[in-house]
Amino acid sequence: MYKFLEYGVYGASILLILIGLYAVLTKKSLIKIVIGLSIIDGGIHLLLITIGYLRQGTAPIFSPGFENAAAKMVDPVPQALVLTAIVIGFGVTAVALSLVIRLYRHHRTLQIDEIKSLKW
Amino acid sequence: MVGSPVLLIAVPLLAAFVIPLIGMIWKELVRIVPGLVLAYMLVLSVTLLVEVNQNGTIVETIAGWKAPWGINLVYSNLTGLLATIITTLGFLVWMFSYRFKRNVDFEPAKKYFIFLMMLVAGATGIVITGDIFNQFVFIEITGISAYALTAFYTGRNSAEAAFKYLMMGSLASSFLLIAIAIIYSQLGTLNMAEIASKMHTMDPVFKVIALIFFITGIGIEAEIFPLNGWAPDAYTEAPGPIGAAFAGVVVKAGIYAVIRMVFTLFDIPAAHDFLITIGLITLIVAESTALRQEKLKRMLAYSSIGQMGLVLVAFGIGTHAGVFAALFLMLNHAVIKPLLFFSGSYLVFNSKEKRISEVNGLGKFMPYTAGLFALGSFAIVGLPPFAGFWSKLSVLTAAADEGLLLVIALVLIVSVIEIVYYFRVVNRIFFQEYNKEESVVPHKPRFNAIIAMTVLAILILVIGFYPDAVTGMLHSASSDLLDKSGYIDNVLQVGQSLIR
Amino acid sequence: MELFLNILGAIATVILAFIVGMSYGGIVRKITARVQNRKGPPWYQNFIDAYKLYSKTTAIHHGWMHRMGPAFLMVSSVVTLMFVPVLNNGGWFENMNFQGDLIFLLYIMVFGSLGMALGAGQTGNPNSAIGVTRGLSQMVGFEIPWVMALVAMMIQYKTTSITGFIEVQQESGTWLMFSSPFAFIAAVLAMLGMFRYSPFDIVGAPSELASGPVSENGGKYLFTMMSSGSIFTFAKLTLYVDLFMGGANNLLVLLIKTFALYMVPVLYGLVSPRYRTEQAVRYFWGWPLFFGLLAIIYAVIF
Amino acid sequence: MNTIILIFIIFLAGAILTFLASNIKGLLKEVLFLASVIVPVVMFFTGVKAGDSFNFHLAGFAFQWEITPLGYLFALIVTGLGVMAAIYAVSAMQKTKNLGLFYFNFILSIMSMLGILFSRDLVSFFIFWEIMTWSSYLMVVYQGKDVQKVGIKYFIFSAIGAYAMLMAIVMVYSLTGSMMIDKMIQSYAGFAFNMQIIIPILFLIGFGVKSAMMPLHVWAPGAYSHSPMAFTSLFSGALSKMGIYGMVIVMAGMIAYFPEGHWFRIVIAWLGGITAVGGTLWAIAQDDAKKLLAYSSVAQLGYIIVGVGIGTPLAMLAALFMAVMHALFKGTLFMAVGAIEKQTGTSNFTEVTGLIRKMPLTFLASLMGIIALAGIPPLGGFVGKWMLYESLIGSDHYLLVIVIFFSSTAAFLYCYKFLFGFFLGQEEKEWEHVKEAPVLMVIPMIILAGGTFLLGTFPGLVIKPISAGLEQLGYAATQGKYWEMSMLFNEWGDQVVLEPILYAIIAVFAFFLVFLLIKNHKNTRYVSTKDISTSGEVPKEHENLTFIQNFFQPFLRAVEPLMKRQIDFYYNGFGKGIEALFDFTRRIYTGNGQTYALYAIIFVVIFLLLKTTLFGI
Repeated sequence: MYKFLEYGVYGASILLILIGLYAVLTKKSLIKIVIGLSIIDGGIHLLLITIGYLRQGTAPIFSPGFENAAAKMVDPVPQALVLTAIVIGFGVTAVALSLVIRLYRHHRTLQIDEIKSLKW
Repeated sequence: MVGSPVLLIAVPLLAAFVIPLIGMIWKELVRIVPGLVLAYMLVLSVTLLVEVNQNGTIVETIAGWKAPWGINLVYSNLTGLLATIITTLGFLVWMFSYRFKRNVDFEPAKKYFIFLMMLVAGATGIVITGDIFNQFVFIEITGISAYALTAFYTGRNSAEAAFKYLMMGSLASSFLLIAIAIIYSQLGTLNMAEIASKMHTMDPVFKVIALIFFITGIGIEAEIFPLNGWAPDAYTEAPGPIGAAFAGVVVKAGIYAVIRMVFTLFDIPAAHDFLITIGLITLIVAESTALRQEKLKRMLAYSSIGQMGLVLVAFGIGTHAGVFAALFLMLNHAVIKPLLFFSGSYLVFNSKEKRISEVNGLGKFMPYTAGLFALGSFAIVGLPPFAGFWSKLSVLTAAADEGLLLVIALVLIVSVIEIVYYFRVVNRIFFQEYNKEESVVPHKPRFNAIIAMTVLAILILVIGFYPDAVTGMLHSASSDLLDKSGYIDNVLQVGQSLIR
Repeated sequence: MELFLNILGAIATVILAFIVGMSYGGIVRKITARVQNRKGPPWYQNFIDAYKLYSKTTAIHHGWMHRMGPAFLMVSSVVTLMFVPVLNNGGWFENMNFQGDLIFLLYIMVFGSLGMALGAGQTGNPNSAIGVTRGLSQMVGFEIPWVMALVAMMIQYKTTSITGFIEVQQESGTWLMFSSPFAFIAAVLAMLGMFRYSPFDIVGAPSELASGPVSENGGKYLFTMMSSGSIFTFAKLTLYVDLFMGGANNLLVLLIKTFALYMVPVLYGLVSPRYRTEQAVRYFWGWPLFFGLLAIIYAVIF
Repeated sequence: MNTIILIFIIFLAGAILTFLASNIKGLLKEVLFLASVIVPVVMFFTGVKAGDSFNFHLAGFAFQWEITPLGYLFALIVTGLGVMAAIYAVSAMQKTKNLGLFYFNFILSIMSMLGILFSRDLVSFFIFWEIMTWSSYLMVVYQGKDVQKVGIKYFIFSAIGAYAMLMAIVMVYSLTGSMMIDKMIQSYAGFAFNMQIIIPILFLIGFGVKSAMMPLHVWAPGAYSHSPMAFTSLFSGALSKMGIYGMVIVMAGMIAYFPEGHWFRIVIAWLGGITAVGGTLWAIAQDDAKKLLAYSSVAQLGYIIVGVGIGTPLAMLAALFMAVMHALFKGTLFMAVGAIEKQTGTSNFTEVTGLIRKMPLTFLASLMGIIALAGIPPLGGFVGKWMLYESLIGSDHYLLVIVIFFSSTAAFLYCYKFLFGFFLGQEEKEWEHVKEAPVLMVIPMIILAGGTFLLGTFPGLVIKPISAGLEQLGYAATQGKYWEMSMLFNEWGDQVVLEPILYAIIAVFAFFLVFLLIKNHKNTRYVSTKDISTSGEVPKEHENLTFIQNFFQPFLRAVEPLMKRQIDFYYNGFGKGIEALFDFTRRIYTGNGQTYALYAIIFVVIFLLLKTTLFGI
């Protein structure tokens, strides 16, 4: 059961990534593309956190009396990574949305295939 | 000792946050302080480089956590060289863009310099960090500031370019994260040196998948075909000096990341051939596309992409001579392409469309700028006695040593194409009549811009006439890159005392 | 003293060539007339004409090139004559023969016509220029088979001097026109153009171009040109005789041989209409060229 | 300080100083220009001799500059013609804009040519080669005519040639580990067979472009006619000889050791022959003097290539002699065209006629040049042609003799057209104001024309340096003294059999000239060219009867099949095809961000699928 769940989480994260990719590659709306990018991010974050996951692990805190607990701790690094990545993703999304607003003002549309004044 | 490598990242980041505050004191400080910061960085990176040259690699640990646990910065011959290139260009870009457009207000200037600081900090970080996740973070910092700078001009298509850049950039970061996740799950570490030392234990399938994701992720930054769709747009729409910064700073950092992966982290020999292949494809596609461009900056952008392809080819050769040639190319490109962007952006300064056909006869009105553009063109296509020649020659000799005759032939054929499009522009500037209706109204460059361009021109001539001025540095940098065990030892010996 | 004798010999040769050439010209006029069912002038008519021209006073000129033109022409014919051995075994004129003089001759032979063309050019008469262009074009035509014939001979007999060819013929006892027939045919066909009789007389077409290059010239100029032409005719005929017909041991033989050879272009001309320039050029690049090639192949094989 | 490096420093400094001084009024720039050309040349003649050398290291390559006998010979051409052209240029280029650029490139061209000749290593050879290319390129586009077509074409071909050469250079470097030319020649015999083929071919492409060898010649007519005539005389006279110089080295240093070398020789010689014929035919068709001379240069270089290709000692001697002669007479002729263009404003035959009485000295120089070009005795052109024929016959290339002879006979046509078109024909009111060119333009022309006369009479003067050069190429082992190979010259080389011929020519000419003029010379009056007998009509003032339009139409009609298509046509088609292809490939960048993202995904997927084949895993 646990095993299944663990693989299930991997599967879920990959599914999320693919859903995001689907949105990015097929949806014409800029907003949807940004959402897709966020979904990809989410999927990857899930993937990362799963890597560090340890069944029945404890919080990665050294405290007096539990010096040997290192073996049972959840890997703290992925969590730190994910936190950082979330912040970055947040920043990118913010920039993206602001650009979308600019684009909408300029082109009066959100369809990505209509915003092609720069090409070749 | 002026400071430690960490200051190369910390100071500009700090400055980026301080700039809005000091702007409240005196508005001009917003423009001056970045210059001071960049000048300090320049001095620092050069002194450190000299020191590294004498005493060997500096490994700096952050916050007391030693490798492989903590984040560490590696300032070696190679990274130091690249950091010096980046800071030099940062400084020149600052000097050039100091009141680049006379009417730019305080507000935009503030943002501009904040993002420039972040860009330089991020690029320096990419180069000198010793930790892949940290590198990822710096790539993102560079990326975000680059998106913002691309979108700097309102009222143009800059938002479009920035959005494409951003789309590709976030895809890149996703790929990078996946690669990092794979590596971490397999090896349990993020430190480059330790990854490198443990790489042979990794499952080869995962290894290759990780490499592919890495190359794709960084390749987007390093403008590998077909991942470079964003690049021409961004170069075209970003302010002129930022185009120079992209060509000289961002791409260099991206290329560094690629080669660090291929040369140090991964022990896959076939990756070298892979580099040659994608490098050649990039080179050919980009240069042939550049031939038919109508806009000046777009042409320069494609040329820049092509040059990066050539750099990858040279790295892919993999020998000392090849790496030397690649680094030489990077150095020359970092000197020449900014000059072209600087002078080019003044040539089409008053133009809306920035078309190549609009520069007819400008040589008469702005001889100095136009002359520098011509000098840059001569240098970039590899005509002696200018800088580009030596790097091209070293690439070819390196390739010949490995018997890669087809590569040599292709590179040379592409060089002919390169000559054609550059000389078409030079011809237009100097040898065609100024046409009042079609040509641009000439615009005199500002004094500081002239200095910035002159410095680059002098560098081109110095390298061209006396290449030995830089070859020593490049040779030690290339030995540094090829010395994988030296890198691992240097980084890890700092952590040897702890626990294990 | 030797030099003086040489010069005397040279002058004598020139006078001989002048007389023979002029007489041949007169005879040709006569023959032409008889063929066309006219009575024709006497054979010495050319001498009369020459004397008339010589006695005329020159009143006008068109500049220095114009005045020097006939002199250029004369240089060409006289120098050519000096290189061609008139009689075998030296005889009474040691000419300026040297190894490779055949190539020299090829060039010196056009020297005169080019100089003359310059003179004609300065007159400003359009007919002159038209004539010159036609002449030059035609020359390019016939020089090719001519040179092919010569090259074939050079290959075959390993010599590039005229005396060399004479020696070859004396040693073997046969004329080269028999031992290398194709070269002879090509050379004779080229000769048709060289003498500018019909059908190759478009250069100086009298009724159309007012005599072409020589229009605007009269009196002494025309006299010089005329005598130069006579000398040149003789020189060329002698050259052919030397090359292909074993040379001549005495004057009589020489006269017979040259006259016989001279009848080829004359008689061919009598029965042919005039060619246009490009037709003429194409003519020479047809059969003559073919024979020239045959000659070379023949020479290489044998 | 070593004189060799000093020469280059003076050239370079002179170029820069002249460039900087070009905006200053007065004669400073002219003085600087002449000084920076003449001073190093004087130093070259006085300060250096064959065998001097200068060595240094740069960028990991060993550089060696040395004055070899062969280099010295070509350096004589470059410096001699260079000084003459420089003197000419000062006067010819007056009142033109952008003089600084002209002077700068002029000096750099001379410098780079000397550099090529002095280089004994391939790196500096290539560097100077490229400097020569771009400085001459800037001259081609200098007048701003047709820059995008003619200039770019010149540079494309030069670049193709240079890069072919560069490829050969790096191949040699990887094979021998050295950039020395001597080392390359020594170790050539030991190369693998395919390298033995590829390397000379690549080199010959490079040199063939500069020496305008068919089919790489298409840049030449445009480039020669579009650069200022002051430079074209140097361009055609000296710069194209650099290709010949390289060819001589390749043919004598490499092909001589190649087991199947005679095929190379035949191909090169025939290419030269075709070049000669093609160049001549196209020259006949031109109405512009510059174009005519440009095509004629192509043809003349063809003769030289034939000689170099045949490669027997006599053929080499002929080729090198013709190279010197070509520099002299083509320099003269281009200068004459420049003078005419300066005085009348046009170089088109159909526009200007009858200049002989207005520009007599120019006419005299042109006449000498043309006689030398046509190879008519007694001027120097004949000597070269004669040796070439001798060598061709001697080495059994009979068909080539025909080809060359055809070309040089047909050359009379354009020779006459040149003289007639400008100087003869009817004198027009329109050109009555025309005066003789300035004295500084006439003097170099006359000196060069005198050179053709001198070398025609005393070929030994230049045969000696040539034979020194041939010795360097390794011809000494098999042959005796070079002037003995050809019967024209006796042991001293300067007392030739030609002399009595020359005297005979002069004597006959003088005799008949006197004969023509002696009687009532004073009563003979000059009448204008309007006073002619055209069917009894005297043309009016405004009527120009000069026959110059379609001058050689009948002839051109006869050779029409040969000239139907210029090779240019195919190159242009190829260029257009390439551009269209690239216009198509650039549509990869669709402008749609999503496509770019798709590319990235495809990239990843492809490599994930192909990882086994690509990475062996």
